[in-house]
Amino acid sequence: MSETATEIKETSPEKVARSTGELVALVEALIFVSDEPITVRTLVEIIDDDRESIEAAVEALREEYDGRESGLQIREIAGGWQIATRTELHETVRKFLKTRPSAKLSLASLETLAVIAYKQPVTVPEILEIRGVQSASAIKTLLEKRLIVTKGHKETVGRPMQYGTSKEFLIQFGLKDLSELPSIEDFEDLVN
Amino acid sequence: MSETATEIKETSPEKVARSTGELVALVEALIFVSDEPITVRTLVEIIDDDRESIEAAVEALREEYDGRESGLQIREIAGGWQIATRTELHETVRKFLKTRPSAKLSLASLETLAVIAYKQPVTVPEILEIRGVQSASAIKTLLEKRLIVTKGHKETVGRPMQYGTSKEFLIQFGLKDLSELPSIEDFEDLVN
Amino acid sequence: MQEEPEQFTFDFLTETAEIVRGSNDELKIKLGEFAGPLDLLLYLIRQEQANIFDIPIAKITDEYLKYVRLMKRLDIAIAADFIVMAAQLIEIKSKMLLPRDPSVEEDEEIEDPRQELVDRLLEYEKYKSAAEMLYEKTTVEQAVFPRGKIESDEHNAEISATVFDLITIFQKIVARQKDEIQMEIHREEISLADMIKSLRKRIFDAGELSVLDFFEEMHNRRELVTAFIAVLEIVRTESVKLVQKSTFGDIVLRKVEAKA
Repeated sequence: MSETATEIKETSPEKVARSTGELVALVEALIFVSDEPITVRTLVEIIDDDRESIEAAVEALREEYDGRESGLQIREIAGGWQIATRTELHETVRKFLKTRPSAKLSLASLETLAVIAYKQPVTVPEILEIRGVQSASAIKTLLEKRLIVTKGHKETVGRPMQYGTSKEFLIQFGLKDLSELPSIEDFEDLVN
Repeated sequence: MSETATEIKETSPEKVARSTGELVALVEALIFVSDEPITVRTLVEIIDDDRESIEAAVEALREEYDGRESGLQIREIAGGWQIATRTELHETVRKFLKTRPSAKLSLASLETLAVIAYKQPVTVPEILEIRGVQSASAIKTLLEKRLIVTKGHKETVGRPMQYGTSKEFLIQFGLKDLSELPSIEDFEDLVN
Repeated sequence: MQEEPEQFTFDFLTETAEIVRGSNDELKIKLGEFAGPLDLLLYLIRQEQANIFDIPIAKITDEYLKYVRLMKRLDIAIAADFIVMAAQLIEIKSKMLLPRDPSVEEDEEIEDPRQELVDRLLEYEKYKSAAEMLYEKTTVEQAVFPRGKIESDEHNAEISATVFDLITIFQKIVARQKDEIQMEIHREEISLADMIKSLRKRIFDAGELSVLDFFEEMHNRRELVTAFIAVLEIVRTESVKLVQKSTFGDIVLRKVEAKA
């Protein structure tokens, strides 16, 4: 293809000659936004320039990343190119990833939390009644994340433990107090 | 920053003195791996260095990105830092991602959003007062797009729900924080 | 409103409007663009090149009513708020025509009947400009792209859909099923265990399955409820996750690939 590129091949008239700098910038942006390692072939196709120039741009980019004291590297993997953090920094990166909020709750946990928030104080059998499925592991998760707290036993058969939301719950959901929780009625007007 | 670093400040014994280059690399790696804008506070916490040094590192990094003919930029958004592609490259990037500019908000939704952004926390009747037209479906759209959030009930007749803008709003509109919005009075001058 | 003079009542259907230019569709689009009655009023004032502090109320009212009538003719759903504004305009217009109360001193401040409307228009126009500013900001922002997915995102990605999303979809289907008149087919009631079993097989065979498609296969509400619980259960107990491609888009059940 690089041989043919220098030939006449002026099929696309809009094709503008790009400087190496421009090509490097485009290559960098495309590698950056790609979910998977991006192949030179794809780069050629998208940037619509000849393979030789693209390969040179990738090489220039790699050298640039290696040259500066960077936290990132350009690397070839599975036949494509990707940006990744430098190996030496893994300790800190891992530390960050670990602390990163699993604030994202699983669906089961979110559902259970919603039931507890709106029905508190509520017992495990009552949650089961509403959700139709066991919620034991979700409750465990929510307790671990301190989003819910125990609220004493319910004076009924078996004296089951009751649960309610915690102060942490209010903080994480940006609520001053429980009365700030929107009710179903609040959205009724919007839906119709 | 280096002044404080050389001071006694040896509270955490494991803390090792890091060169500016190392800090910049760490900051770059962390901004890159974070899936949302990362705050200086989190950077300070994870890298475990003083705030001043971290801020200087972020600044150095930003200058570096601006300095080289790069496809990427470091920018402050929604209270944190993020790496993103440069605006000028959007055509090629979009061609690769096969995305079209996402569905634009309707005029009604944009107006409603403007009222909410400037008047928050604001209720539905208050929005009606300004816009002169029912805004229920616009509010629903904005909630669905997560551009606005509920902000508790207003302690007035009927306890109407109040709305405000979300973090997603800042991200989608490229704002550091709400104070970056021009003052509403500025539009007054513009109008007359 | 009761002393409203005869000549200011309008029959929305018979009066002809002269503003028709181009095709109906074109106009329809144009009319649909008005975000509300204040928006329409501002447009008319600007068209007349009138001073907002001295609105020629009779003329503007006529124009306004023409537009509303036209909207009606073109079958554009007219928000009640447009009609309310029409009534207000007519009221202001009639007040302007009332002879001055001779008992009022010459130099005494008489409140202009238009004042309240002017204040509202000025206030509204600020937010209209702010909306334009937001539009520009989001247009610029759409030219900026964040990085693609990297490996570490996966570890964190439990579920991006909220309960609200799932419930919304569920409610939608229940409502749709309610509308459909269906032949009552007596079929064996499918148990939750069987439902989970067949769901599991389908996800693991195909790799992923649209929740919406799965729900739509159900024949009655009872089955639908069982299907819904089966989805929740399989997400909780199996290496299956819920993935939503866009807010309020379809939710897909996807097999989680075992990590080496």
